[in-house]
Amino acid sequence: MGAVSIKDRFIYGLFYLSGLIIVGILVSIIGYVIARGVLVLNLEFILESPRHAGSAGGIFPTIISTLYLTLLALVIAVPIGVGAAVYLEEYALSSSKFAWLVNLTAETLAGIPSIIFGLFGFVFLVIFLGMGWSILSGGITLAIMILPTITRTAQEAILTLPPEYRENSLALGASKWQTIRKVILPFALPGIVTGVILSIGRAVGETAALILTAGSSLGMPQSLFDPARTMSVHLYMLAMEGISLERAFGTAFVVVVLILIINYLANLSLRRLSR
Amino acid sequence: MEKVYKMQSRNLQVFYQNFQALQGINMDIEENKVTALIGPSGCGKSTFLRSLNRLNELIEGTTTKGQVYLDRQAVYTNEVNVVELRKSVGMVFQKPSVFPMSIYENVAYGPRIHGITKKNRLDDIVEKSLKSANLWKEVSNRLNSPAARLSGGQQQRLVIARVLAVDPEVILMDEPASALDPISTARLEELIAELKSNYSIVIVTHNMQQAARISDYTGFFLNGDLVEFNNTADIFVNPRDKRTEDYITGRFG
Amino acid sequence: MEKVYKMQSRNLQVFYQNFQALQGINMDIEENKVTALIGPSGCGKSTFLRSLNRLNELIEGTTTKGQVYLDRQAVYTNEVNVVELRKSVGMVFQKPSVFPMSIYENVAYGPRIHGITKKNRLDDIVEKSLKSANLWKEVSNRLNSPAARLSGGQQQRLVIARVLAVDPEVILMDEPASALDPISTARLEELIAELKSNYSIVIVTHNMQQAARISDYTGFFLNGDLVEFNNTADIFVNPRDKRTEDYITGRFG
Amino acid sequence: SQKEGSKSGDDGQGTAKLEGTLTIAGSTSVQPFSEVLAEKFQEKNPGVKVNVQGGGSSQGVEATISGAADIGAVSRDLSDEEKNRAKLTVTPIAIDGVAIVVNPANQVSGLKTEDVKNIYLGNIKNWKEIGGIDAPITVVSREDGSGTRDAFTNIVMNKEDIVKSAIIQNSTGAVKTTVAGDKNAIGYVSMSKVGKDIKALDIDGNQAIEANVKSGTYKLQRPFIYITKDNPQGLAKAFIDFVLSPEGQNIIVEEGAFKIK
Amino acid sequence: MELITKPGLSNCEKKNRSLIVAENRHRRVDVEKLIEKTLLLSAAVFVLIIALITIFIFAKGLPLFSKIGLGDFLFSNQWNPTKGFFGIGTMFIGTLLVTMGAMLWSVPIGLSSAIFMAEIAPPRIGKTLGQLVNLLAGIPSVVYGFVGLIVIVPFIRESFGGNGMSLLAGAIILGIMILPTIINISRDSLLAVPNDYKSSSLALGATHFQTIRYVIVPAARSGIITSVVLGMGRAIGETMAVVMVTGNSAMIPTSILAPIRTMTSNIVLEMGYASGDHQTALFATGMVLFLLIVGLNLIINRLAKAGTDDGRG
Ligand SMILES: Nc1ncnc2c1ncn2[C@@H]1O[C@H](COP(=O)(O)OP(=O)(O)OP(=O)(O)O)[C@@H](O)[C@H]1O
Ligand SMILES: Nc1ncnc2c1ncn2[C@@H]1O[C@H](COP(=O)(O)OP(=O)(O)OP(=O)(O)O)[C@@H](O)[C@H]1O
Ligand SMILES: [Mg+2]
Ligand SMILES: [Mg+2]
Ligand SMILES: O=P([O-])([O-])[O-]
Repeated sequence: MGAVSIKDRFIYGLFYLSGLIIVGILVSIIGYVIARGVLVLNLEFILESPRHAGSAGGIFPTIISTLYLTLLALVIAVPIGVGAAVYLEEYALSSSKFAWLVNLTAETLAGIPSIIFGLFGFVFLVIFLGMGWSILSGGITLAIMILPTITRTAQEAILTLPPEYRENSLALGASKWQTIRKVILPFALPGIVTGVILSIGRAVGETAALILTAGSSLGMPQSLFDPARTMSVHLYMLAMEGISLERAFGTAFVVVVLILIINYLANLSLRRLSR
Repeated sequence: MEKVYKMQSRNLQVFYQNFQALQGINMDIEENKVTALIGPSGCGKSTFLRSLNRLNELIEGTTTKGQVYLDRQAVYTNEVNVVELRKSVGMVFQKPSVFPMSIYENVAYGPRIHGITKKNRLDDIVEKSLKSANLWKEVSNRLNSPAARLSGGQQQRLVIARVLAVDPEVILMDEPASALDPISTARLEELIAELKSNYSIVIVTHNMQQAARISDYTGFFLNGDLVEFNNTADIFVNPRDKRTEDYITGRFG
Repeated sequence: MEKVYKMQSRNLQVFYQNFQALQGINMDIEENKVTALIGPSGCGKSTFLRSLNRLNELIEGTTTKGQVYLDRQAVYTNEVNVVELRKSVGMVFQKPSVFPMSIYENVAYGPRIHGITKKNRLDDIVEKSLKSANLWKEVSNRLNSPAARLSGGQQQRLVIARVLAVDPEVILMDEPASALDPISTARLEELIAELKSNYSIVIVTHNMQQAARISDYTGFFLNGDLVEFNNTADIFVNPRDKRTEDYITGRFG
Repeated sequence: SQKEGSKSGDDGQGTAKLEGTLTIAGSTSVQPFSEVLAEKFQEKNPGVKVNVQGGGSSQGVEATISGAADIGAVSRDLSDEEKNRAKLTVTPIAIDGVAIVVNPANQVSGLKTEDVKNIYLGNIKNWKEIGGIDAPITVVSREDGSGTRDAFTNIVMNKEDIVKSAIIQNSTGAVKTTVAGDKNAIGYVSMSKVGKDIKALDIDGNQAIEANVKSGTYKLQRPFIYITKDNPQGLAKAFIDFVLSPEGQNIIVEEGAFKIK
Repeated sequence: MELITKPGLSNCEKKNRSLIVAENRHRRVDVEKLIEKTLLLSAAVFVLIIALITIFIFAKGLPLFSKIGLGDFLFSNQWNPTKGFFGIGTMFIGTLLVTMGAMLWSVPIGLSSAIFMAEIAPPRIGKTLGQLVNLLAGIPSVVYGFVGLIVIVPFIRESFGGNGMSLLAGAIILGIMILPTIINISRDSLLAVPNDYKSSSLALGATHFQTIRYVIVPAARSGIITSVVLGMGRAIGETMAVVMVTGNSAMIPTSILAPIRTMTSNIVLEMGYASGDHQTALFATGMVLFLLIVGLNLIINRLAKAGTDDGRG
C-alpha cells in the first residue's frame, strides 16, 4: 500500500489547472471590466437618465428596460420551453417523428445567429404584425432566442432522473401530471435553473437582435408597446459609435452586477416555486 | 360462500421487444385473500405483478396482450382511467426506492396527491401507516430528515408505509421482506394477515416457508409460464407438477 | 494451528453528523473463514461493513473513530492507499446497483481498471465470474444487452459476479441473497463455501438458518453495539447474552 | 408612429403647441446627432415624444417605407434600388467630414490622396515608402455599404476596389480602437469622432478641419440625410424644420458635424 | 388486445369506484388531456418558429439564385457587393475554422473544469465557481469584443506577429464565450449521476479518476453532448465579438494569424447598410448557414444516438 501514484497526481493536477484557467479567465475579464468601468461609476450614473446621447447623465432607463425585456422573455420562454421539454421526455415516444423534429428544430434554433432572429423579428413582428419597435417585439424575439437553451437543459435534467421515481409515484395512483408536478419538475429543478440562468445571461447580453426589435431609443418605456434601449445596446452604441468607451465599460460593470442580482433572485424564486 | 375474484388475468402475455416474458397467464386472485407467487429468478414474477396495474407500459418497447380484470372490469382498454386503477392497485417494488424528500413527505405524498391537505389528517395517516409498517418507533423523532439516510431495511418499511397511506384495495408486494430482519418480517407477516380482511394481497417471495405461512393461494412461475396455481396447502403438500415439487423441495435445476 | 486474523476492528465508532451508529466495535475476522453479522434493521451492520473498506467516508458528514486493520496494517491512516484497500476488500451492496452499461461491461469493469486489457483474458474472467454467480446460463446469449434490463435477482447476481471478477482477498456481502430465489441462494451458499479456502468473507444476513449454515463466526449487533461475537455453533446453541437468545429465537422486541 | 401628430399652432416653429410621438430610425452614425436634437426638441415641446432608433441606413429606409418610422436617417446617398421602391423625399441635414487617421505614435502627419489610394489598393505596403518607419501598414476599412466607406471609395478610391487583405470593422468605434491599438494602422472615421487616441492626417496639405471642408479644399466628406415618405408633414415637418433652423444647425456643429449650406 | 375467456363470476360487490372514464370522472381526465395538449402545443411552437424563420429567410434569400448560380455563390471566393460579386466560399471556411478553433480548446478545458467542479473541488467551492461562471454568460458580447480588441489582439500581435486580428483571436474569444454553456450544463449532469454508481465503482478498487472516467462521465454522456451541442450552436451563432477581433477580410486564411470572415460576421457587418442584391445575398448567406446548422445537428444526432442504449429511460 503506497501513496497516490504520480500519474494520478498528474491527472489531478490537470483538473486543478483547468479549474484555475477558468478562474483566471473569469477574474481577468471581470476585473478588466470593473477596472475600466469603475471610474464613471457613481450614484448619478445609476439613477439618472442619459443626456447628450449618453455622453452625460446616467443609464437608469436602460436598467429598467433590461429588466422589463428579460422578464418578458422569461415569462414567455420558460413555460413554453419547460413545457416542450416535459412533453418530449414524458409524453412523446422517443421514436416519434414529431419528437425527432422538435429536437432537431430546437438544436437548429440554438445555432441560428442572433442577427437572424433580429431580422426575423424586425420584418415579422415590427413591420408585418405592426408591433413596432417595442418591448413586446424585443421580448418575443429574445424568448425565441433562449427557448432552445431552456428546453435542452430541462430535457437533460428530466432525463437524468432515476426512472424509479416516476414508477413509484405512478404506482401510488398519482396522475401523470401530478407526477410531473410533484416529482419530476422539483427534482429536475437545478438543471432547469441552470438553463434559465444561462438564458438570462444571453438575454441581458444581446444587442444585434434587440436594436432591430426593441429599438435603441433612449426614453423610459411606459408600456409594453414602447421602444426601449437595454444596457447592452446602450454600451454597444457608446462603444461602437465612439461616444465613450469609459461609459461603455461603466455600463458593462453595472450589467455584471445586475446579472449577479438576477441570478440570485432567479435561483431563489424558482426554488420557492418548486415547493 | 362463493368465491369473489378481485382480479383476474386472461391469457396475459408480455413482451420486452422480442423477448416474451409471460406466456399467457390465467390467474384468479380472490378477494380478501393472500396470493403468493414463487419461482426462480427471471421467471416473470415481477413482470406479472407490474402488468396487473399497467406499470409495464412505462418501459418503452413493452407490448402486452390478453386481458386483466379488476372487479370484472377490463383493465387493458382505452376507457380505463389508469390513475384510478393504480390508486386501487397499490404496489411495493422489489428495489425500494424512496423519494429524495423527508420521511414524512414520502408517506404523505400519496394522500396529498389524492386531495388530502389538512395537516392533522395527514399527520394521522403518516403515523398510522408508519406504525403499520413497524417503522414508527425508529423514525418518529426524525420525520423531517431525508429518507435517503435510512438503513436498507428501514427504507423497505418506509416504502410499505407509503403504499398503505394510499389505502388501495389490492396490494402487490414484490419481495417486501427481502431486506427485513426476522422481527420486521414477522411484523410484516402479521400485518399482511391483518390487512387481508380489507384488502386483496399478491406477494412475490423467495421464501417458501413464508409463502406457506401467510398465503391462501400460491402460484408457481417458470420461464414465463404459470406452471401451477392452487391452494397453498395443496401446492406445498401435494404439488401436481413435478417441476413444482422439485422447486419447493429445493431439488431444482 | 494459530488463528490468522485477516481484519480487525478496534473501538470502531461511526457518527452520521451527531448520530452515533457504531458504539465502538472490536471484532476479529479470521482468514479463510465466513463471519456472519446479524441483528435487527438499523442496528449498524451495513455501517460496519462499509467502514471496513472506508466506503463510509463517501457519505458527507460521517466521522469515524477507532481503527481497522487489514493484515495487521492500520487502515485509517493517511498513508494508506484507499484504492488498494478497496481492491483487496471487495463489497456487495445491500441495494444492487448495476452500471448503465452492458452485462459484459459491468463484469469486465473491475478487471479493466486493474489493467487487464486482453480480450481473451477478459472474456475468461467474465465467463468464470458469471458462472460462479450462477448467472451465466441466463445471460450468456445476451452479454451485450444493458444490465438494467435484468430482473431483480439477476441484477443481484450480476453484482456478485462483478466483485468476484476483481478477485479481492476479503469479500464483504450485505444481504447478497435478499432478492435470490432458493436455487440461486443455495448456489450462493455453495459458492461461499468454495470461496472460503481462498478468501475471507463477511456476510450480513437476516436469515438465521443461513447464518447458521454457512458461517464459522457470528456477530450479533444491536443499536450500534456488538452484543455478542462467537463461534456460530456457540451463538446459536449457547448464546451467552439474553438479547442474542431472544433475537435468534424470534422472541425479540 | 405619428399618433395624433397634429399641431395646434399655425406655424411649425417653437411656440406652437405640438403633441404626439415621432419615430426616427436608421444610420447609427446619425443616431447620436438625432438624439441630441430630439432632446432639445422635446424640451421645447413637452407634449412630444421622439424615439430615435438605430439599425443602420437600410433598416431606416425599410422602416420609413413600411411606415414603422416617420423619418429615416441615412449616412450615404440612396441607392437607385431604394429610390425606385417608393417616393422618398430626401432632406440633407448636415455634412460630415471623413478623416484619415493613424496611431498618434506614427511620425507621418500628412499624405497625398494618391498615396492613400495606393495604400488602400495594396500598392504601398510599408510606412517607409511614404516617409514613415520600416513597418508594414495595417489597412483598416469599413464594411461594404457603410456611408463612410461610400464617401471614401467615391472620393479617394475613385470606385476602385479596396485591397482584400484589409481589416474590416463595422463601426466608427471599432476602427478607432483598432487604430489606437496598432502603431502601424491606418483607417478612416467620421471627423466628429477623432479624439486624442488617434491622429487625423492632412490630405494634400489640407488639415481635416471645418473651414477646409466648407471651402471644399478638404474633399473627403459625405451628407447626413433624413428621408420621409412624400413630403414631410405634421410632427415630422416640425422636427425637420427645427433641425434645419439655426438652433438645430448649431447643435449639429457642437456635436462635431458641419452645417448644411 | 384479444379477449380469450370472460371471467364467469357472480356476486361481485363493487366499491363505489369506477375504473371507467365515467361522467363523474370526466373532468379530471379532461384536465390531464388538456395539459398534454398544452404541452404538445409548447413543443409545436418550435416547429412553428422554425417554419416562420425558414420561410422568411428563404423568401428573401432565394431570389439571388435567379441572378447568380448556386455554385458560384457557394464556392467562389469573390465577395465584392458593390461590383456584384457574391461568393461566400471564404466565409464558409472561416466559419468552420473559427468554430473548430474555439471548440478545440474550450471543450476540453470546459469539460475538465466541469468535472473539477462536480467531482474534485469541495462542493462549496464547486458551487461558487458554477455561479461565477454564469457571470461570464451574462457579459454582453460587445464587451468581449472590446476586451479582445484591446487586450488579446495586441497580445497576439506582439507575441506572434501579424496584426493580431486573426483566426486565433476569434477562436480565443469565442471559446471564452461558450465556456459557461459547456461548463454548467455538463456540471449539472455530472452531479445528477446516482451516488450508487460512484460507491460501487470505488468499492471495486477503482481510483477516483477511473471512476470519473469510466462510470460518471459515461453516465452523464447525454448531458455532456447537449452542452457541447449548445456551445457549438452559440459559437456558430455568436457574432458581435467575433466581428471585432477577426479582421473580417474575405480571404482564405493562410495561417492562424491571418484574418478571416465568418458567415455570421458577413451578415452582421453589412446587413445594416445593405440594399438590393447585396441584401438578398446576405439573406442567402443566412440560408446557407441555416442549412449548415441543420446538417450539423443531423450528424451530431446520429453520432450521439449510436451506442446510447444503456437501458435507462
Ligand atoms: N447517511 C446517514 N445519515 C444519518 N443516519 C444514517 C445514515 N445511514 C444510516 N443511518 C442510520 O444509522 C443506523 C444504522 O444504519 P445501517 O445502515 O448501518 O443499518 P443496518 O444494520 O444495515 O440496517 P438494515 O438491516 O435495515 O440494512 C440506522 O439507524 C440508520 O437510520
Ligand atoms: N426491461 C426489460 N427488457 C428486456 N428484458 C427484461 C426487462 N425486464 C425484465 N426482463 C427479462 O424478463 C424476464 C422476467 O423478468 P422479471 O423481472 O419479471 O423476473 P422475476 O421473476 O421478477 O425475477 P427476480 O426474482 O429475479 O426478480 C427476465 O429474463 C428478465 O431478464
Ligand atoms: Mg423480480
Ligand atoms: Mg443495511
Ligand atoms: O454608415 P456609417 O456612417 O456607419 O459608416
